[in-house]
Amino acid sequence: MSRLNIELPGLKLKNPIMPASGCFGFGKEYSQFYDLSKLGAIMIKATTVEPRFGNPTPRVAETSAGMLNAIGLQNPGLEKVISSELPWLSQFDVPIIANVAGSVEEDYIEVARSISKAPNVHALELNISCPNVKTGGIAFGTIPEVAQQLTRRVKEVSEVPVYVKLSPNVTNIVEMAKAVEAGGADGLTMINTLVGMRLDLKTGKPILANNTGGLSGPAIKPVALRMIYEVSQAVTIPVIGMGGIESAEDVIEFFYAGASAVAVGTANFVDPFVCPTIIDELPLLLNQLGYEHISECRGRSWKEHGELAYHRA
Amino acid sequence: MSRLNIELPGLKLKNPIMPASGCFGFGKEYSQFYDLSKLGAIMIKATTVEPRFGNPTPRVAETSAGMLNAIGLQNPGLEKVISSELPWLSQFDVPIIANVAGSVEEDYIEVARSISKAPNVHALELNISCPNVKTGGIAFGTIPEVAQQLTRRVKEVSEVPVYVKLSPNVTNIVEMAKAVEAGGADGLTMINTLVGMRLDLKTGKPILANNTGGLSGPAIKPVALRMIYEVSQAVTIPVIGMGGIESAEDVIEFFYAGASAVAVGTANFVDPFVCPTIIDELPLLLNQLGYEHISECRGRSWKEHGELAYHRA
Amino acid sequence: MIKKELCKIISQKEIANDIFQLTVEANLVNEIKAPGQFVHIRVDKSFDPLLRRPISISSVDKGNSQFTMIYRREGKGTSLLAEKGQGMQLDILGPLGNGFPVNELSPGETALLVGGGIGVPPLYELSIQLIAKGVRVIHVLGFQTQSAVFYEKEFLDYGETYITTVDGSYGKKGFVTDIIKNLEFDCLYTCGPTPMLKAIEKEYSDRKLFLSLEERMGCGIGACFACVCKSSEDPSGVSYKKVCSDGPVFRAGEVLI
Amino acid sequence: MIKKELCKIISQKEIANDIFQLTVEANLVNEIKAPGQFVHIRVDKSFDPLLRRPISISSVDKGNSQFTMIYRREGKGTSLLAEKGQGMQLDILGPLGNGFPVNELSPGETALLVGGGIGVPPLYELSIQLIAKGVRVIHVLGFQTQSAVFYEKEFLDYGETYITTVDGSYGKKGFVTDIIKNLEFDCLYTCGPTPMLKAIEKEYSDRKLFLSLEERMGCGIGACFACVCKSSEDPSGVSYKKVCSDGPVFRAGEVLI
Ligand SMILES: Cc1cc2nc3c(=O)[nH]c(=O)nc-3n(C[C@H](O)[C@H](O)[C@H](O)COP(=O)(O)OP(=O)(O)OC[C@H]3O[C@@H](n4cnc5c(N)ncnc54)[C@H](O)[C@@H]3O)c2cc1C
Ligand SMILES: Cc1cc2nc3c(=O)[nH]c(=O)nc-3n(C[C@H](O)[C@H](O)[C@H](O)COP(=O)(O)OP(=O)(O)OC[C@H]3O[C@@H](n4cnc5c(N)ncnc54)[C@H](O)[C@@H]3O)c2cc1C
Ligand SMILES: Cc1cc2nc3c(=O)[nH]c(=O)nc-3n(C[C@H](O)[C@H](O)[C@H](O)COP(=O)(O)O)c2cc1C
Ligand SMILES: Cc1cc2nc3c(=O)[nH]c(=O)nc-3n(C[C@H](O)[C@H](O)[C@H](O)COP(=O)(O)O)c2cc1C
Ligand code: FES
Ligand code: FES
Repeated sequence: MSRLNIELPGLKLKNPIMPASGCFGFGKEYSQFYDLSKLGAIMIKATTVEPRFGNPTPRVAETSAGMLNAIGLQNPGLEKVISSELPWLSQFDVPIIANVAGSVEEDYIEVARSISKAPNVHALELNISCPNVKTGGIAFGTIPEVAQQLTRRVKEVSEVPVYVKLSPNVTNIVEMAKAVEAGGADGLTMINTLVGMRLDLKTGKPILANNTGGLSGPAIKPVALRMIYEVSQAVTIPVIGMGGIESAEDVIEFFYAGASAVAVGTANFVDPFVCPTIIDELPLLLNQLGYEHISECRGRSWKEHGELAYHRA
Repeated sequence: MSRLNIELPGLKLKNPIMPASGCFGFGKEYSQFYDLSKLGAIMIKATTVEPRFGNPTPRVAETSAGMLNAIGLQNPGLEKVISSELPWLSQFDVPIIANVAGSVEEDYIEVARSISKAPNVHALELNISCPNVKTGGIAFGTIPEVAQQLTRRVKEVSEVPVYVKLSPNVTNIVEMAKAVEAGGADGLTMINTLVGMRLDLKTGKPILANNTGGLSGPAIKPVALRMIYEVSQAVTIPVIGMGGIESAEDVIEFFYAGASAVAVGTANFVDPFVCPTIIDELPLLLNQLGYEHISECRGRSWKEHGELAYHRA
Repeated sequence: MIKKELCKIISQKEIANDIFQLTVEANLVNEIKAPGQFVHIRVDKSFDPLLRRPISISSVDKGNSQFTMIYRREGKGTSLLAEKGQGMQLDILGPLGNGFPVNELSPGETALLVGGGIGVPPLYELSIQLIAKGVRVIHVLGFQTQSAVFYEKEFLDYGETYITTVDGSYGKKGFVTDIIKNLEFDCLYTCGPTPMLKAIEKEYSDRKLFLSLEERMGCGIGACFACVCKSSEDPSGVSYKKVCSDGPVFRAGEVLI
Repeated sequence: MIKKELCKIISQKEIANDIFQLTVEANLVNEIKAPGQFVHIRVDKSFDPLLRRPISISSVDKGNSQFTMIYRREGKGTSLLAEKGQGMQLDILGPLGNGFPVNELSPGETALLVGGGIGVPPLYELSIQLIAKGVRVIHVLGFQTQSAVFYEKEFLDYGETYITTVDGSYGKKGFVTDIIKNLEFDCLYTCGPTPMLKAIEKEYSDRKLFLSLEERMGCGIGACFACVCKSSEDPSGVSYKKVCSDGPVFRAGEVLI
């Protein structure tokens, strides 16, 4: 296992694989399939101050190699997450990254302040990029100054490092990344979903009750890789990469682009065992490619490197 | 055929299906497979003032349900296009939409002025959104004021209606659309490719020699639909939709979203007969869905409608 | 326990127009608890289509470690599924959800099973199990048209069976509700399109009534919140049930349809 | 003429480690003009993988309307291709490109055919056609390792055949170039990895030399400009050739490799 361990602000990861927020609930369902302690970390579902029901259904639609979702941040609310979900998760030896969402700045601050005190929460993920909530959300994720100020204010109250989750729905992702870095972010997570849509052939109306939704899955992988490639060269804080990952090969590709760890979202729906499978396959793939440790892959696309290990052999 | 005809500024289309720019060369190769007069129109490859070789190879990479390209606007130059490609195309009964590209404003103006005089060029498509050229290109497509001024200046010299091709790599596509509409655009074409990337597992380096490339194909369809849905409600000029179209069903979905005609790009590589096949299948699909004419489908996702024809039966 | 298993296809055949009957061999049959549970099928290794497809279990043969599903060829996923032949493998996740409670009735009582279209299949195993308990069973099965009718004989083996078609090309013309109103029963179990469920719930909300719901799904196991519906007691609030893991079968009045 | 055809698979078998020989029945055999032409295969109906895969024609049987390809299972597309069995259909576009000119040699002259890895297959049909013309043929075939070697016997039937492996596990250890330098020939035909082609072109640019190039492709028919290479006379200019439609075989010195 020592070929996969990674240290990031607030996080000592056994391996760099974690389920992405919103694609793993609070872990209970997947604990039927395997021991959650196997995971590098868990990014739990977005938490808001008050419980939310979210959007009307249908909330998902399928696309070629992707899916749209418009869950709308359904969650049981801060109190319940702290009193019940997080304590349940504490039975596992796995750091939790709490995804923090809201409509106005004060919401984020309130959630961040409380949830960062939970003993198994090792980092926050500021969700400034959810495309499925009408107010707030997306605005925070598209205006650099707004994102920066939010980051700064959340940093003031958080007891753990703060990662900011970037939206891909922007003209200039590097500008956004630099803004939140300047705001004090300890790391970045990217990408959230691309805004997309499907129409029903019979009715002519949008398939999603919310009209539009967030596109995830293999379809968005090239966009995620490009953005991580650009951002990781422009900032000094680490990037947790996500967007369409479904195999050990994908993980290496994200590391090459510049990610320091990765999250797996949609692929959990296709294969509930995807995270442990990737964790098991990574060392074999590293062997094949001639790396001793996965960290050697990081940023390889833009860093100058000496010979690869397997060239030395 | 009268169930498929569409009139747009400068264009009397037998049917609303045309190959997208850059995916059909200047038509010669596909004329081996079928009579090009069958097409609604042809969007020819981007033309620049001088001949261009484009980017080094590899220029394409595959992604899940998509592909990346970084051709880099290779083309034989304005003179050759006017003296040889366009005259060759004039043997077919099909309007040509000339895709106009450049690095600086003057380039666009020069190409537009000359090429719009060609007898079979019925409209221009201003390519302000090519992600694969370092200077110009993308900048025109991401800054509303710049796009607006370019549109205005090209309109001054063009002898045919001007469509502006929008880039999806922006925070606010509606703002871009409104800007070029105010600049005098007669129509919009959208979307161009999303900027993406793939890395080579063995070397760790980008697969494309150009590092990044433009993502096209079914993977981007939901993003295209969403943007057309937003834009078509916000402007009064027509939208020619594209992005991942590969079937008659897709065409209807783009019409529902708000497109008035569509272009088919990447799918030509998968099936060289895709355009005529779609044209043949559309009337059957219209029957099945209960429409007399394809124009009834336009904007159905956001327009209020009476009963569908098949509900009346 | 939910399993993910590569199951061998024992047989697949088209039993009505675009209606396929698919039998697979699977260890997961041992985990099946009740009629009305479903499985989540990955129809292809490729990521296009990406998501699994939820299909109900229509009958179970624990002795041979087999179970059967019946589905309609609709879109991309089920069209691919229909191409699979005997001996091929299918990636199946299941059994999922909670099925119809068979213990709601005592021997001698009457169950009315009402199915619409592809809502019919799960009622078949339900019928088998009710009969085994000594419950009398009446079936009312609604289809669009004659060519879509399936399993009439199979249901007749277990009890009275009424068929309706919307266009009157077979059985009685009209809707299942036209038939139900003339029947006596102690408990009604139903599965089918939402408008049908709504009509039945409206009419028989005071009776013992169980409905199986359909909703577009992501995970199928309760993790993604794609398939939620509101609790009836709290229509404007935040209470919810998940169709995949709390349902797909609900007692009338439990959730807002 | 280029055809797009659904071709029936006559046979497919693994002839070396990860190397498959695939024979299909196709009317398009009648359009095949020269050895070294290739076809563009859609391995699946799904859009993942999206693009066709270019594979060379390795031998042609016009009498039976069949042709054969040999390919290596590499990534997503060829892995899917390797799963196809006899009787299944394959969507093939072809024949594409221009092949090796067999008329460059007169009876009695000697052709040297040099292949590397999956560049070997198109040389097989070339050998057959040269022999038929009365040309003497020598083969030099390079592979990574013993388990990757294929078609040694088949080539031996037509002429002297030298095998090299990079790791020395079979034939002579080393590269094809080590062997070539000891051989006499009137014309050299070669297909294989770019470094091999470069080495050969450097050494033998003054000889009659034809090289088959590889490049990532989109359309395969000359429309997308994915596969261009620069003309040798105009290395910094805009002249170009398309590997798919002007190639894949070029005369040495025609294009920059
Ligand atoms: C609990 C449950 C049990 C079901 N049991 C059966 C059964 O026994 N037999 C049967 O024929 N059908 C059944 N269905 C419906 C079946 O899941 C859909 O017909 C099928 O998913 C359609 O997929 P497609 O690939 O044909 O269509 P596509 O249009 O390609 O599907 C696109 C997406 O929409 C989803 N979708 C489309 N229609 C439905 C629908 N009606 N319900 C849920 N998701 C849908 C698909 O799962 C997929 O994610 C059941 C649905 C649920 C929720
Ligand atoms: C003219 C020509 C003839 C060829 N003939 C043969 C042959 O006879 N036998 C054989 O085994 N191989 C041949 N190849 C190489 C073959 O096309 C690739 O091995 C194959 O496309 C790899 O696809 P994949 O799905 O396994 O890999 P993936 O990695 O999934 O491929 C991803 C994308 O890259 C492209 N690609 C990857 N490697 C290559 C490559 N080496 N050349 C061109 N495109 C590539 C694929 O076509 C696809 O678009 C030929 C290539 C060309 C250009
Ligand atoms: C059903 C669903 C729900 C999601 N919910 C959240 C969420 O609550 N908070 C968040 O930051 N991201 C959420 N996401 C985005 C994912 O965390 C991830 O960024 C995105 O899906 C890209 O990764 P993937 O392609 O691996 O799914 C959600 C995605 C999906 C598919
Ligand atoms: C190989 C290739 C070359 C392209 N060249 C051009 C071009 O020259 N000018 C242009 O405006 N768009 C160009 N495009 C973009 C397409 O016209 C189209 O907008 C895009 O590919 C989305 O449509 P699709 O998914 O159907 O391919 C190119 C796309 C591809 C795949
Ligand atoms: S489908 Fe994911 S919670 Fe029900
Ligand atoms: S592959 Fe399209 S031009 Fe050669």
